[in-house]
Amino acid sequence: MVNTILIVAGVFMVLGILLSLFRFIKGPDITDRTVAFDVMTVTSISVIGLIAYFAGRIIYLDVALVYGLLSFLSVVAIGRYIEKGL
Amino acid sequence: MNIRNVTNLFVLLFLIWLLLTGTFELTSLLLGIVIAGGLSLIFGKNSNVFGKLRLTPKVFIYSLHYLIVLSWEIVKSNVDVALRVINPKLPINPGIVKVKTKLKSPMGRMILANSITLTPGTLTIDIKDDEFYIHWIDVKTLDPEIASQEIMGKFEKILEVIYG
Amino acid sequence: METLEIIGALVTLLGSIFIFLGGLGIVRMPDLFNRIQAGTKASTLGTILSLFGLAIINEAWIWKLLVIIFFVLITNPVSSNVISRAAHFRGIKMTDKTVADLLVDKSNKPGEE
Amino acid sequence: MIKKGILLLLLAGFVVVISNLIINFSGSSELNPLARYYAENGPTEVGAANLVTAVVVTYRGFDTLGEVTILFIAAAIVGFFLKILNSNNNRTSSLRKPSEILETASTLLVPTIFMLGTYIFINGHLTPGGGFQGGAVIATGVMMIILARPTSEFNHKLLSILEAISGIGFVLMGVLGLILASGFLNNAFLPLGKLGNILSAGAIPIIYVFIGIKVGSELTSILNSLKENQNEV
Amino acid sequence: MSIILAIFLGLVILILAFAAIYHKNIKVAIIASGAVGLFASVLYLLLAAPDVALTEASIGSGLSTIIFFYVLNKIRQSND
Amino acid sequence: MTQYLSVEFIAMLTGFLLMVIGVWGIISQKNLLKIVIGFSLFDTGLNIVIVSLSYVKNSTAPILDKAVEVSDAASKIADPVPQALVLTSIVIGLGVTALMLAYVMRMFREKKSLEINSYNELKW
Repeated sequence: MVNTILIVAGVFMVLGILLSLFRFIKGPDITDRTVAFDVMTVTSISVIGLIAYFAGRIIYLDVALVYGLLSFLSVVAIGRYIEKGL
Repeated sequence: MNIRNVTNLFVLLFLIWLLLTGTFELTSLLLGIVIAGGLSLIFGKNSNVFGKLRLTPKVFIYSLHYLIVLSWEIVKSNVDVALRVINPKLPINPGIVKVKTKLKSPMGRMILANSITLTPGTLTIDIKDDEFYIHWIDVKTLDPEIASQEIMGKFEKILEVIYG
Repeated sequence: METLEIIGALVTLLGSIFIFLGGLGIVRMPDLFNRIQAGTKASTLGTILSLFGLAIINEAWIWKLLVIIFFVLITNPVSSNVISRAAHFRGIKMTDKTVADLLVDKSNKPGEE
Repeated sequence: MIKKGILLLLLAGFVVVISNLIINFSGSSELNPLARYYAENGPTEVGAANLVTAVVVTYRGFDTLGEVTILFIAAAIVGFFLKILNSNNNRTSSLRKPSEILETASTLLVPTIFMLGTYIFINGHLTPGGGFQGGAVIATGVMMIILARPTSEFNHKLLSILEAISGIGFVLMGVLGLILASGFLNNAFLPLGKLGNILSAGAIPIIYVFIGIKVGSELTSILNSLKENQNEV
Repeated sequence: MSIILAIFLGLVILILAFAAIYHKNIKVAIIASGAVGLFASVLYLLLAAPDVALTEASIGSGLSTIIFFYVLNKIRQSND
Repeated sequence: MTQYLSVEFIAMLTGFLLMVIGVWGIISQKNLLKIVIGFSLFDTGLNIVIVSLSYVKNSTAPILDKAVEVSDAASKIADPVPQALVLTSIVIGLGVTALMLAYVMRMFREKKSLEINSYNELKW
């Protein structure tokens, strides 16, 4: 029961990644692509959480930890590059 | 050398260490104290980021209250924006408005700006002195006073108590 | 215990629905700021909810999941603030529905290339 | 046109070589003897719960030593290539200042990132992670400082001293293993402890602290030479 | 189940790699190669290698993107 | 056919295709930065292939804790050796990328151009 619900949740997450991938490919400007990249990283965190649940290992969550803290840094670097502050 | 700043940073870092390791074993605790102490001495010495924050029970209760208010606002406005997204007509009315804040402490201002950003529908774009420029998905008024009340009245009251 | 686990799974499902709506918003919205509003915020809430649901299912994991939620809560607004500020500086064209733009950037020049 | 054809031919040769490998691939259903040896004897011989750490630090410690050396050489060459010819700092003043949110958030986030890095390399023998990842995370923390305050300067002396001390410490631990235990980089000269405790696995936490500081300072010096080079040309 | 996720991740990685090679705008190519690192890291996790995933997350997706943008920034400075 | 429907095979195929794309980028693109990107894609693909070789059917991470006991470790875990090699390989990859980018900056300083065709001193 629990596993079925979680698999459905995983399908929704994958669809979310696909939609933001579409925006990444299409996005007229570089800032749109950066936002799509941001959404993909945040969504990956919950995908990692699901993988950790299905593998039954708490240690996989360390990867999500690093994502949560570091993924925004490349977005910040891109933003500072665009506003000529790097 | 700002003692209160260093202590606050130490408490935060030690809390993170405890949550990360998840044990209360003695050697692990001692190691955490040493590391958090060293890092808070290095980084807390010259900065004044926490301002006048005191770790009293009153501040703790107000922080908890703030968290509850924030989460309720986030959920409420998320549902609102989600309804707008699903609606085939896409009923949006966006614009950038100016609001004024009374907060002085940098930490309090950052938390206020982040809370505004976290609630969908409003997005902090820039801060100049005491003016926040906010992108609002459904502009109701352009007047700074009313807009401030509308957007961040609830948050500001509590943060004023915490960061005094 | 079974009911608690099912409640946790449902919370995770709710979070994933929010993530999906965020993806939908990022595709449907007409300009960058509205995309940030609809996309990044909804997926942040979705991630937090789904991690919270996993914490309900498996209460031994709650500490580490709390740290992740804390990090996401701090870092995500900062990144969307930086990117929206950069976009405004760059002079991104806003949608026709826009009512007002009170932020006048003194150093604002048209886009870089 | 001929050029394009030659390129395509080259690519086709590459594809043929690797497709031969991939068609005959069938996944393995059990470990090979070497890995089996590590899995069975690693916890008792090394005392590390993370077997990857056991392989990186002790069983294949020489590889790690060489790897750190390669990284050092890369950092040195980057620094050499991008040597500053005329260092006038007038460009930094023309930079657009970061927003206040980013500045305040960085004062909160930089200690947190350093804490996470320290956690990762001290717990390298229990959880995923170790010196390399911890060092990379710490370098990212330094990166955060540069992003939030473009005018901040780094102390080159301190960086090179940290790098030298940690490099010497790493080799010293190896030599201590050679003298007190059975071989170079053998970690068993300190008590192995109980599997799963933070102070276990002999010298592995100490070695990982050295590797972490070394990798962190090397990556930082690469970033630093890339940053300072912006002032000229 | 994990097979479907692996197929999905592989497809996304390949699409992003194509974008990284063929997109005319060099900045988009750099972001796409960063996203390749991101999804490769999730794939490593599926292959039971959390250590490698951690390294790829911090280096392949974080530091290398930032280094690329530094170099790009310097090249642009002398460009206009 | 069924032997191809496994996680490790799909990962290996992805890695190989990524390597092919990377090589194609290196030999066909004219922009120096694009060539560096091609190198880094090739690097990632190679790492994925090596890690996919370490996977054993239905195995879990080679880290022992409550979920994996010492006694039955040998039957449950994946091969740690390729993972350890890839670990160092990724860090070296970053060093090599930084080195190549430093070359690019240096070359740009000489000729003010990123086109590979303008560097023809050693061409015959």
